[in-house]
Amino acid sequence: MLYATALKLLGVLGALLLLETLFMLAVRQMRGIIRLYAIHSLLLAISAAVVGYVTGMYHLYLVAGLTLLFKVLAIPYSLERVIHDTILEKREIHFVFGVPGSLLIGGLLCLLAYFTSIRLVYPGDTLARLLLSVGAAVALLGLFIMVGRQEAVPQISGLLIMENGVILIAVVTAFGLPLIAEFGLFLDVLVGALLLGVLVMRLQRHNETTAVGMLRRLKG
Amino acid sequence: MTGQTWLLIMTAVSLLGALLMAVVTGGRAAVVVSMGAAVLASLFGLAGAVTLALAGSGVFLAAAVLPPLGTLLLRPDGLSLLFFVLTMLIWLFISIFSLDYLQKFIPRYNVRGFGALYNILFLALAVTTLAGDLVTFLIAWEVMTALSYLLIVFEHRNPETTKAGFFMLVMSETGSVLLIAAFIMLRIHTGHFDFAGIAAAAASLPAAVKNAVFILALLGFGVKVGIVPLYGWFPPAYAAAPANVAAVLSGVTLSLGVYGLCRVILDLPGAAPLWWGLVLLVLGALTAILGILYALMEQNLKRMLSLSSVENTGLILVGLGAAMVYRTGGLYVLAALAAITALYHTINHAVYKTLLFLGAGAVEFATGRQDMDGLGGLSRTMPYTTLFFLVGSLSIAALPPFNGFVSEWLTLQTLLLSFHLPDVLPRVVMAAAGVILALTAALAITCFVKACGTTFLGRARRPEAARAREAGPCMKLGMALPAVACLLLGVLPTLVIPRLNGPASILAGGTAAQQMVPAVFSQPEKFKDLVMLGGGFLRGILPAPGAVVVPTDPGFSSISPTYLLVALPLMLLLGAALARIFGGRTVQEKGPVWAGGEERFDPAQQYTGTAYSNPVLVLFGSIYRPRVDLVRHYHAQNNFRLATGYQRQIYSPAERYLYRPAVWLLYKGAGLLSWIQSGRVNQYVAYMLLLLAGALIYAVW
Amino acid sequence: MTARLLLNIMQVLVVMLFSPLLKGVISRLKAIIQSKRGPSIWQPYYDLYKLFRKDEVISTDASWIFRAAPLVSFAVPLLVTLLIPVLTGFPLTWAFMGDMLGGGFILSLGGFFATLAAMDTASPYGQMGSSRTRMVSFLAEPVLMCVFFVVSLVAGATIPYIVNHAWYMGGKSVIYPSHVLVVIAFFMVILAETGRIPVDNPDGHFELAMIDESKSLEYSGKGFALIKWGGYMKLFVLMTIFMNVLVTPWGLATAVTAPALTLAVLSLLLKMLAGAVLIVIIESTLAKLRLFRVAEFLGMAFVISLLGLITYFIGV
Amino acid sequence: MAELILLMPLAASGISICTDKFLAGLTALVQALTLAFSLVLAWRVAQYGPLNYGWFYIDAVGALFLLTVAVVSCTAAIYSAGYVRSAHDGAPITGASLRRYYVQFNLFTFAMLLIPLLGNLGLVWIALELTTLTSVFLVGFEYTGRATEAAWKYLIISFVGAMLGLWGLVLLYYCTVHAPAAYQGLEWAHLYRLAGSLNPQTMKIVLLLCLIGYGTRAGLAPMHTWLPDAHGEAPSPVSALLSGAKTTVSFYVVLRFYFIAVRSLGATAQHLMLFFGLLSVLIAAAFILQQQDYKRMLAYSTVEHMGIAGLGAAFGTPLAIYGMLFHLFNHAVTKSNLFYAAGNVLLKYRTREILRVKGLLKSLPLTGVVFLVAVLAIAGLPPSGIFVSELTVLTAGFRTYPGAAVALLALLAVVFFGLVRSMYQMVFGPPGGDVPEMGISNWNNLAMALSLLLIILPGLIALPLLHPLLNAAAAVFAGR
Repeated sequence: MLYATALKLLGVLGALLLLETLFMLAVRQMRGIIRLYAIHSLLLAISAAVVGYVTGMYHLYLVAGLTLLFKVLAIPYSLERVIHDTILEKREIHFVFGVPGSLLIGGLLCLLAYFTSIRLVYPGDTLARLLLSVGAAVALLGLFIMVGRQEAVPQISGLLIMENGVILIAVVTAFGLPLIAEFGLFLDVLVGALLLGVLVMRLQRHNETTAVGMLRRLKG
Repeated sequence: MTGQTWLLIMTAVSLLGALLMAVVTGGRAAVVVSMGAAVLASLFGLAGAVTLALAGSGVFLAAAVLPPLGTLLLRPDGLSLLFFVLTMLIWLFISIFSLDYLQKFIPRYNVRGFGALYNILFLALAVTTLAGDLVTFLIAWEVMTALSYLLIVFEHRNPETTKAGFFMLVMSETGSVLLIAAFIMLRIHTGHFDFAGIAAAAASLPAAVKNAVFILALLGFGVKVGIVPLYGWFPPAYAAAPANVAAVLSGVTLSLGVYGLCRVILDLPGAAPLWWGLVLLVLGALTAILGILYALMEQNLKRMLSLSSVENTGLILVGLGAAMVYRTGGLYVLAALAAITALYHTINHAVYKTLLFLGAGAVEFATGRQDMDGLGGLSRTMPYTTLFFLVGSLSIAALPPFNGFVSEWLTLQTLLLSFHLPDVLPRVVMAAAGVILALTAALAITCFVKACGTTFLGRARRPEAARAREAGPCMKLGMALPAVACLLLGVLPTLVIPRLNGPASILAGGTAAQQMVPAVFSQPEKFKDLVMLGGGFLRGILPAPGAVVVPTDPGFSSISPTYLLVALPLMLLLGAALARIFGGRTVQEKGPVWAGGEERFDPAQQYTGTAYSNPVLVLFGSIYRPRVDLVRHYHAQNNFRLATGYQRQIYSPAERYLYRPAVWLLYKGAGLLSWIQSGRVNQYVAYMLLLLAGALIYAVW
Repeated sequence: MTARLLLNIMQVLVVMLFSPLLKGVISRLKAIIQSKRGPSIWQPYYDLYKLFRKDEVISTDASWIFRAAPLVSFAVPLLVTLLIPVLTGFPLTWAFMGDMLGGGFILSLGGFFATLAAMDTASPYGQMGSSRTRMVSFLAEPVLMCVFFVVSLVAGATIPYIVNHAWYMGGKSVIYPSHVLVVIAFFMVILAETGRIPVDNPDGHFELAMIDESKSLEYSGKGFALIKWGGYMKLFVLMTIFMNVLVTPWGLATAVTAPALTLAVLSLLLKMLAGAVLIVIIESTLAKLRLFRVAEFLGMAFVISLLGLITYFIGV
Repeated sequence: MAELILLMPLAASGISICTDKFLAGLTALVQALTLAFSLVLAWRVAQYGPLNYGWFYIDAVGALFLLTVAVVSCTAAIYSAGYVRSAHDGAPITGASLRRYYVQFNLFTFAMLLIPLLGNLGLVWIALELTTLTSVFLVGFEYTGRATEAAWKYLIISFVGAMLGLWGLVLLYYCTVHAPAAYQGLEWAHLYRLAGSLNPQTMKIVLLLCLIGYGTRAGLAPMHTWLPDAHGEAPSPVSALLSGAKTTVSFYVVLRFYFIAVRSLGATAQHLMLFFGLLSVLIAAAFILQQQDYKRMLAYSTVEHMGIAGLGAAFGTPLAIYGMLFHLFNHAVTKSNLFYAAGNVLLKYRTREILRVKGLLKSLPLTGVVFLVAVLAIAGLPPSGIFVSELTVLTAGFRTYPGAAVALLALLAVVFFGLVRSMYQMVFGPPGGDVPEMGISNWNNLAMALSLLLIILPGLIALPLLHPLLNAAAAVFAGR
């Protein structure tokens, strides 16, 4: 009974995750993007905890806790700290594809994720059936955010969203990685996000812009 | 001492010569040490080769393991040793010459570097000839290419030089790529890299593979020897290289290209289809005629000589092609005749072309010029150089009693003998080749009359030419030795041909020396035809089996340069004697030449080389297709027209229709891809997204 | 053997002695046809004698090559004489030294030195003549090669004696169509190589129009005599090959007897007379061609010889 | 032993935080010792077979790549000692900058040395991430707009690759969970053993994700886009490390996944590798041909050589694998040397434009000679290891995939054209009057001379330790 409810909950969480990812395709405010990412991570943490509950893999609680600590709190906080206010106050005006186009492509990517992931699921693996395609879709959408956005901060968030998608895949298929790998992964993301933040500052200082899509001095 | 020991000493001396360059100070010392080492090394090499040849062929010298390619072998057979000896000989001449010649670079360029590279190049050349497997050959071949490139660009501060060197290197490497493909195909289908293994397994090669190997090797070596569309690097690179390096290129590396051709398309694959031989014949004839036609248009000595090398390549190819055709037809004696002819011509070409390049080098040394139209009158200031260059010219123009005569006569005889073939097609092809070669020979005479005449005769056209001084003693010796060799190879073919018999039998599957150099002296009854012709004359005086060269059938044709050498002076003496008898003693006076009514004869009144070869240009204009540009010279400031003139330029068809379009296409193609790295990070990420999407679709398909 | 050696020497002497006569006869005949009296047929002998006794003036720019060239020009036709049947139908001692092809190369040696020497004096006329002579020579060469091919195919040899013998004995091949064509082509080559009309005017004296003669413009005295004599002998030798090897292989001595030899000399002279008449007719009826039209003339010769080759291959 | 190898660079990095005295010499010494220990370790592996304890799993392949990384790190450390003395237009790097440089340098080498020592693919993934994180500010060390741009692209694209790699890793684990064999985990040796029982459909997607993901780091096209930027803008010793060591170890990781997939998928895996290999060589050839900047040109040449290695892996015969591994070693040594030479040129001429560099032979004789020789070697002329390994790969390729081998051969000729064309314009000619007076430190020359030996020697003789290792490594991947 509880198991069925939990599965339903997971379905809802998956839907929410997808929806939020699609929403991020259209958001223009930098600070808003970072906050949306925090919410995204929160949803992921809950999903991980629920999966842990469902499967009895208790170290997934640890994953949920780490997600909460690193991704809901630490990364958004430090990104906001590292990246200067002048950058965060900005809005991104020009998307590469425009909002309707982005949403259309996003939808197609979701379909792609669904049809490809569903074939990988082993028979009887309900969890994976439920969330594997969501994870893949989130990862693909994260990547697509990076393609479609020219500003630095949305690109970072796209990367982080993508990572959330991959974590989700890891959670539902493999119930997380070995603990050490898990830990390393989270640290890696944290450090990576910080480094990216520092680079954004440097971009602002040396190139007077954070529209990384416009940086075209290195070519050929 | 065994041959191995001699060769070890050779290697050691050469390496020492290279290594000492790191220690010696001063240009003169460097030249003496490095070239001295080279002279010694080539002498040791000759000694080693003689010892090995006496020991019999198929000598095992050394082996090294280079995983994973297998064992590297040095295992020369008769053919290898022949080219090894040739290399040593030419190297000896050039090194002696260089002792003086290199002095001209001392203040401006690093002769120590030259010395080191030169000695290592020597080793690479030696290994190329001695190699017993394809990998060793390939490594040595590539090292040889790289080092000859470095020596070509020795005067590297001149942009023209480095450009020419680049052209050479790229073309050579393109050729090497083809060779690599050919070698790998042989390896895969026979399971061997070593010559013996490949030859043994050659019978089982599929026809398609054989054909591919033939085409690839022909084109690959074709770059080195300069067959017709691939000779483009010759003129610029030879002109850019120091004269001694040009001599190495023409005398040694070109010969090694011939060696490679012999090895890979005649020896290794065994029996060949008829069309291989026909391709070689047609290609050879075309190469010969086009080579000499373009040579005629050149006013730069070294460019002209390089194109004449192209012509000689054509002659050699015709010989090899004839050998192939005869071999396919089962006429092994004739095949051996043709192979001997080709090898003989290779040797002759190496010797006289070395001589001519060294002569050109001596001229350059003395005057600093290479353009015939600026030279002239050197015969009085540089009599020895003139004599040697004349000997070289007579040899290359195939005139008796010098060496070119013998091999060119043999080549034409080989073609005349085509009536032995049952099929009409090869006979027609060979007849056509013969006709073209005849024209080529006549044009070659024209070419070298022009070269000798404009460079050495008449009056100096420029002050540098008038101020020229005779070459130094080493340069003279370096030219005298090949000049003597030209004469000896020309008058003693009966001693040379038996030596070529073994190598030729590797290529032809039969022998011909028995027939070609009949032992008229010892067995006159066996050679009745020849004796009837007088072939036994002066029996026992001359040190040869019969001193007569017969292309297999004494009733068909024969020559005897040895006797010609006796008869020619007799006739000359007769003329002189008659003049004395009829005319008595008369006086020779010197007088100025008629200046056409002018007070003083201006050297510019003379014919230039350009004018001399103008009839050729007019007659073969449809081949040259010169581009005539109208050139207007304006005053720099006020746009006032100063002069209008015509400029005539001749582009080789290879350049016009092959290289330029190829390079253009390459860059065009590369330009089409340049959007890939546009600098937009979004685009880069998009590649990954697209790839990912594609991968997902592909994976679940 | 000794007899043959002597015969060989005799052949050389015949060529040396009678070659100026051929020249004299041609000049005289030509004059007669042009309704002039003309010089004596012995005139070339007088010329040679006179020139041999004259002093020489040599260009200050000339080198030893200039002085050596006349000797070579003189020696080379004699060298070829050793190889060909002038009087005898059986091979003589030196016949193995070269075949027709070798003879061609030997003749080229003379041409090489003559053209080189012409460049030696720094006189532009000599150099011009040299260039033009080379042009004629290299145009003639492919024709010669075709001729050799056909001859070797038809007669099975390129040694003049053996070719002569084959045709003399066989008799059949003289009327081969390919043979006829080749004979015509060869004759055209002889005209070109020896500087006769329509390629060149041997009697012309306008420097810019000369081909062959302008090479020897700077010569005088002994050198000039040798060159002139060499030229006579070259024509004689080529005509001998033409007649004795290709057209009329008959009338040669078959035994070493005095009557046979006398007969051979007489028949040779007769053949030469016929040749002279032929040349004179051609020279009197044709005009000299413009320089670059020579290529067309020799091109024609080439096509004819090629036709000969082709007719042989297709077996007519 | 493995711990020692790892500890030393870590310790050096720690020391670098505290002081800026003797850092150059210290690092060079430490890296030399690391190399020495790596040699001992490799010798042990070659002698007694794989080592397996704790997190470490060192088989012949690992030892081979450890050796490669250690060699390049050592020469790079020596070169750095000269480089920091005159990096900024002749002014030395000092103080905080110097410390930062060496902290990151040592950490970077630590991360790279770690990869071949680990047996768990999850840990390998982390170590690979570590190499990126530790090197990103080395790439952006020059503090210019261009350098920052390059660092940004480097980091972003690497991260995307990492995520895809992680995805593949997770799915691989998923595969093992559901495989009949009773093993769950990411130990390579086990995975390789039971690769045959893995679900081919999942393995296909795993392979693709890994090829794209890890291929990004290894510089396979079309994920190579960061590579010319990063190699071009990084300080020269770092370029050498990136090109010689980082791409090499990344390719090592690709190989680990690839050969599991080959066991499961067979020819399909080979075809996929063939695609990436050929595409890399093609794109690299096109860009080498039209390159104006010599450091970027060398970077594209790295892409090309990774493509060749990919083709070697795709050809798949033991001979091809041998050649491919050998090629990776040769490329690492040769390319790092080229970057040292290019670094000297940059120090002297202060421009990266090919057309503005002339007369190296005159102005920098040793560098000129080394550059000339190394370019000819990297273009595939003997005597060099590159020649031998390329010939090996081609020989194997003509047997299995003749079409691809022929295409490779043709592209090699094009690359040769492009490389030599740029080289001769730089090396020869008159140096011109405006070249600044600037000496090159002996450290730089020492580094070049050392690696020059390693370029040429493998082309002439069978090196003692290397070839047994290569044999064993090829045997590992060939499944015997």
